[in-house]
Amino acid sequence: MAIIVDNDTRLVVAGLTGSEGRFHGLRNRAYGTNLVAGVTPGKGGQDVEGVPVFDTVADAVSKAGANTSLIFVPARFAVDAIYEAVDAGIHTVICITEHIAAHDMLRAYTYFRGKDVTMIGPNCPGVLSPGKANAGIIPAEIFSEGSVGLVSRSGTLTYQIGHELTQLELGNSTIVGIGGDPVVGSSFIDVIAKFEADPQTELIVLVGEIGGDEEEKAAAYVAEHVTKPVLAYIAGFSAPPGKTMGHAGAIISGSSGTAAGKKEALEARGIEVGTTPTEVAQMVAARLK
Amino acid sequence: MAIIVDNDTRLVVAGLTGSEGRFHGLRNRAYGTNLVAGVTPGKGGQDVEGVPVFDTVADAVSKAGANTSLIFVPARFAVDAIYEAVDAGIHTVICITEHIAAHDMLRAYTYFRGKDVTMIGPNCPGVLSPGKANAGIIPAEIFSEGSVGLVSRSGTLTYQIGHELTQLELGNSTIVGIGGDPVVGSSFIDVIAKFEADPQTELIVLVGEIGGDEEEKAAAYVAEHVTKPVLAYIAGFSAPPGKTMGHAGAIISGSSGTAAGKKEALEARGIEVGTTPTEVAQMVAARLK
Amino acid sequence: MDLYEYQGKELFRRVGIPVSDGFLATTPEEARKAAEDLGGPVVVKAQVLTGGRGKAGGVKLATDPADAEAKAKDILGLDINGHVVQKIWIEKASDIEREYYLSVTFDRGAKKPLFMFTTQGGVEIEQVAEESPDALVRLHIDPLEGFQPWVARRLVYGGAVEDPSEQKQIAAIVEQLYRAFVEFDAMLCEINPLVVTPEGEVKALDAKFTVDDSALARHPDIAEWRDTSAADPIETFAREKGVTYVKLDGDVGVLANGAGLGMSTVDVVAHVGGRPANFCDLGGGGSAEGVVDALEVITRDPQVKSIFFNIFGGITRGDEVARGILAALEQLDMSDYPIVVRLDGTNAEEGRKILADAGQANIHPEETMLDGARRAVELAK
Amino acid sequence: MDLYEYQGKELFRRVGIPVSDGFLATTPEEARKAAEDLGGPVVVKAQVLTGGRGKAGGVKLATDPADAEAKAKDILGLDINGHVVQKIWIEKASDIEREYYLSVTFDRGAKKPLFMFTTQGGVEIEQVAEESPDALVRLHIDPLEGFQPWVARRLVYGGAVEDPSEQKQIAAIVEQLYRAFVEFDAMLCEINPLVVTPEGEVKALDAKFTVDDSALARHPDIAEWRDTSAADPIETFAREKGVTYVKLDGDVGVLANGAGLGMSTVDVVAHVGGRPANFCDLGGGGSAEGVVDALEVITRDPQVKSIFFNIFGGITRGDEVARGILAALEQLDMSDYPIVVRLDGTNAEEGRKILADAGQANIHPEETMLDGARRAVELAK
Repeated sequence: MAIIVDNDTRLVVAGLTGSEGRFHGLRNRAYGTNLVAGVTPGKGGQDVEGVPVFDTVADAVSKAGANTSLIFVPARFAVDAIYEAVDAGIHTVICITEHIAAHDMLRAYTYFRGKDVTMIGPNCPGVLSPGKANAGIIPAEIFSEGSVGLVSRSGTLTYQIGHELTQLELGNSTIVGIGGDPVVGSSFIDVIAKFEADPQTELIVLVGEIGGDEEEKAAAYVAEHVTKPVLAYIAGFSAPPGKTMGHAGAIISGSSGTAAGKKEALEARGIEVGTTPTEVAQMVAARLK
Repeated sequence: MAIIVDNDTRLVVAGLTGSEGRFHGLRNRAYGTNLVAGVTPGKGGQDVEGVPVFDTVADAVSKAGANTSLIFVPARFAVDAIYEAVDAGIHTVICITEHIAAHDMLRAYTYFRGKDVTMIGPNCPGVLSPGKANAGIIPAEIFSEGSVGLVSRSGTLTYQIGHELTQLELGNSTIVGIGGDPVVGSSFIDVIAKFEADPQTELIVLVGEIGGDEEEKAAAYVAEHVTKPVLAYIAGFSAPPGKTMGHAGAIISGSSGTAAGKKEALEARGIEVGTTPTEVAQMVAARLK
Repeated sequence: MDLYEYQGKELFRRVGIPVSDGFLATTPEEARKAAEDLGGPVVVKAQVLTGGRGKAGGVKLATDPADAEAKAKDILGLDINGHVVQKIWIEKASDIEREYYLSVTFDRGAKKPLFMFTTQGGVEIEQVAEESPDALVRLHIDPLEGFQPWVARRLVYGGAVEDPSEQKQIAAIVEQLYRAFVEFDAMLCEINPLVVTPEGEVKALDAKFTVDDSALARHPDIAEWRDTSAADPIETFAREKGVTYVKLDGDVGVLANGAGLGMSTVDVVAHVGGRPANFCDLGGGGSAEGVVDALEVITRDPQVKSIFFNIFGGITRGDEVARGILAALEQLDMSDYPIVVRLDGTNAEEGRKILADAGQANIHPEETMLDGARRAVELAK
Repeated sequence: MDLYEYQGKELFRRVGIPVSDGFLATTPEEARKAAEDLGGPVVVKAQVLTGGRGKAGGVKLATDPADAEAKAKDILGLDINGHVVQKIWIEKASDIEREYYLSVTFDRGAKKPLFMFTTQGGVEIEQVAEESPDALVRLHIDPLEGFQPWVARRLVYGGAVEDPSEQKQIAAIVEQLYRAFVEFDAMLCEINPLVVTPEGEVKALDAKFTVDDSALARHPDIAEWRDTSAADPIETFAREKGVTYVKLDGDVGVLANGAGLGMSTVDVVAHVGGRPANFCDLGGGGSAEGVVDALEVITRDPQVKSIFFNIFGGITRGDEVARGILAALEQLDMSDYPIVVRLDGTNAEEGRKILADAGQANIHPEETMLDGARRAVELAK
């Protein structure tokens, strides 16, 4: 099983002929992901190491059977690529691109939200289901296949926690980086609901950070709808208010969005919060034994 | 039972203090419709013959429990009134207003279509469920309660057919005027699906006219999804191409939208089409005996 | 409201779609002057709201101003499908390398704007759709998503345009055309042909543009473009009077309240063997004054021999209609017209009584729509 | 990017929201000149990107040009919450009858724009929300529906504004504010207070405006307004170097790759009893050059005593980071700083070897994030 990407994934990379798209697209393929197409306007008919390139996503769908789009195009073209994928009938869209204007993403989000589309990102590392498929920039070699579902707003922090889990011989069902922007396609809740429904996943780890209230909402959702154990880690306890901490979405506004507030909300719903990545991994190990 | 309006209808009239809104709103109340509120910006706190008037639909919902909005405001304010009703949580919107700009209605349609909203009109006579409720300008006295579901793009033509049915001692479950504009909130199919699910309705009469392809689509839908008998009448066999016949939507474009084409499509799906209103009524009578 | 080519091109120009320079002319002298101002060869094009003007001799190339004047003389006054040419558009002649087709229409069925594009332009799009459907790219737009750049790419690559400069120019025109479609409340914006010149420039050589009548109030400048001189004079008169009227070709004048009942009445007149002279909708109100206006419009048609009033009162009241008929008999000379009146619905009885009391010999009451139609047809013989 | 009041008002002016005339000044003389040009009493307002300037003495009424000069002298150079006043805004004084509050913000939780309006303006909105929540109207907008007139009515009637002229003016401002919000890619547009003058005129007396950094590329005029002189000089230097850096108040300099790992590293340093000096994200790439730049930024902070590199390589490669550290040691004077380095992930082993081979005495390798943090804290003592 696993979620979002798996053996049924037929990946098209938007921007496959660009340097990043090519590097990671081919890396994903090398991992075993079924990379069926690339899209670059004007380069239809070419190929990248045997992967056919099309002018439009519609062609990638009709001619190569693509069902998942991985977007690497620059910020000013990325929202168009999202619309193009959704309107071409793609049901899973993963957008790595960062610095997308928030209002553009807000409109796109409202648009595709009413449709049968799973979107991950933007400004995210992608999705990895170890042993099955990798769509994005997550270094797959750190992770092994297993039963821990991992969902995070951060990339490298996720690797850190994955690494700690691997040290303890624990594997992952799927690792989902939902992205660090103010508006992302899937929230913690969206992904947790998928993990809850996924037979492979036995335990869920939520990795949050300052800004917004997605962690608080996830806590309420977990208390009401999730039967599997959920553990959490929150980054940004030392962050000062009003400063953007690397991610556009990681900012404490007034008194809202603090790490302490999130920890409290999670614990109030019975979700244990680890103090360091190491401690979280140890808590997972304790639960699964 | 009946559909769209019934004893559970709690009507708010947008434009109750205007002359048309007042006349028909009070007429609807006199018929027995539960008219709970009116809305006219700036006239909140007043009343029209005992019906409280509010500044906003939101107030009419929260303070008077309105669940159905009947819109009588002029064309340039009507789309705003539709959005206001939908966003205030109204689930049934009936818009009588004509001459709404097509692009405005197109955007509004796309917006509320994704929500749990039944919209009838614009440019329609409204909805009447004899013996239960009347929301709009249909002269209720022509009709009696019964088992024939009537759905039409035209007002007076509907009265004509209803009158012929009454002469034959046949009554109606609900009469729905879906409106004569290019974009209307509910299509024939939407209303037929409701009639199919309505226990009171035993037979459905579709009254179409030239323009568009809603009749053709309805024919295909009926063939696949409807178990109840469906009869039809089409107006406009003598209409010349390229001329708007009174309704903005009643226009033959090139060779599409002709009455003959519609009749053919309906008959191809086994739906009998009467040649005159009188004949249709006789066909209904024959079927129900 | 359908626009003339020159009006559509003015709107294209406003959104940046390339069109040729040109001038409107109504006389051969103006055509000569226009050709002089433009310089070089020009095209003289009949401005009519109907298709097939090329085949009818309504579009001609002129090599110089004198030739333009001569060609204008030929074209002005031409009858093209019943439309007499009163205005011509003189524009710089374009060399044409290739002809494409691009349009965006208001697709009522899908309830979405629909783009169509093909590199096989210059002919009727229905023909392309039938003969080589694969060459025609059709693409719906979500009205809330609006125009996005991928739309233009789908059209351009889908249509297999190969030259990168052409791709770029067409993509820009696609975006501009959508803007025109939305900004000017269009029901149709068609460019056929969209040409590529030998120099590789892409431009709109023709324009077909229909604006939503219900939106004209917010486009007063476009509303003013309505050309009443070219329309049927009775229809123009009806518009002035605020009467919904469409001329047909028979002898039974028809009045009904409501568009649906009106169309049905026309049909029933034909069904019983008659020939309806017109469609006329008294509208929801149906005031006495409205009845007088409608009768005045209908009787302008010299073919009309009898008149059939088919009224099913809802908001319209039978007594009011009856009073209108009597008022018309006083104000207009209606003595030659037998008038069949069928009144039903609201206050029908009062109306019938008013007519009976008036004792006018040319008023013939009937009980039903069908009987009324039969009587009116009979009386037209 | 947060805008100054005077910049926000400029954007208000562009969409038609009424504001008072005024001039920017940086010296008392300019303030006098501005007051002379404006005529009558003026308000001298400190331009700082922080709240509470009124209480801090940053807003003063001046009766005439000489008084304006005096007040400007008082205000320029004031320290308001650590922000030194370098610019003042001189505007015509307004008589105030009533103070309202109006804002539209980017509500991340609901993923919709959120309007807030109350007639109890002039104080912090959080206070209103807490003390009299019923007086605060909150209303979300669907971004695809966009602004519709009912939105303004809900706010105006919901807030119980009674005067029809005020209702009308505020409704217009609501629409204009939404336009500003969308057109200028705002995350926040706040008018507090929105005042009503004794003459019944409604206008924006203050402006709080935040523009989405990711959208600045399409607003080059606004991007140019960024005022580097007022920001922390190290943060300004970091911005110039393209380094993601936030100054904190401790002595352990922190570098990590990725925002999440960076925040976590800062937290872990604090967790083991240390005081982080900064947050610094090397970013996804983590080139050797980027490492040098980041170290240059971090060591500008005189409080820094030790440095902790916490790298978990994904795209970032450990060998590249190691090379960057060695390059920095060559290019910058880093001998005073003990540098703790924890490398993991892509090419970590190569990186560790490169550092070991270099044999630099002030480089301290550590195996884990936790051990690295502890060591760096120890070395800062």
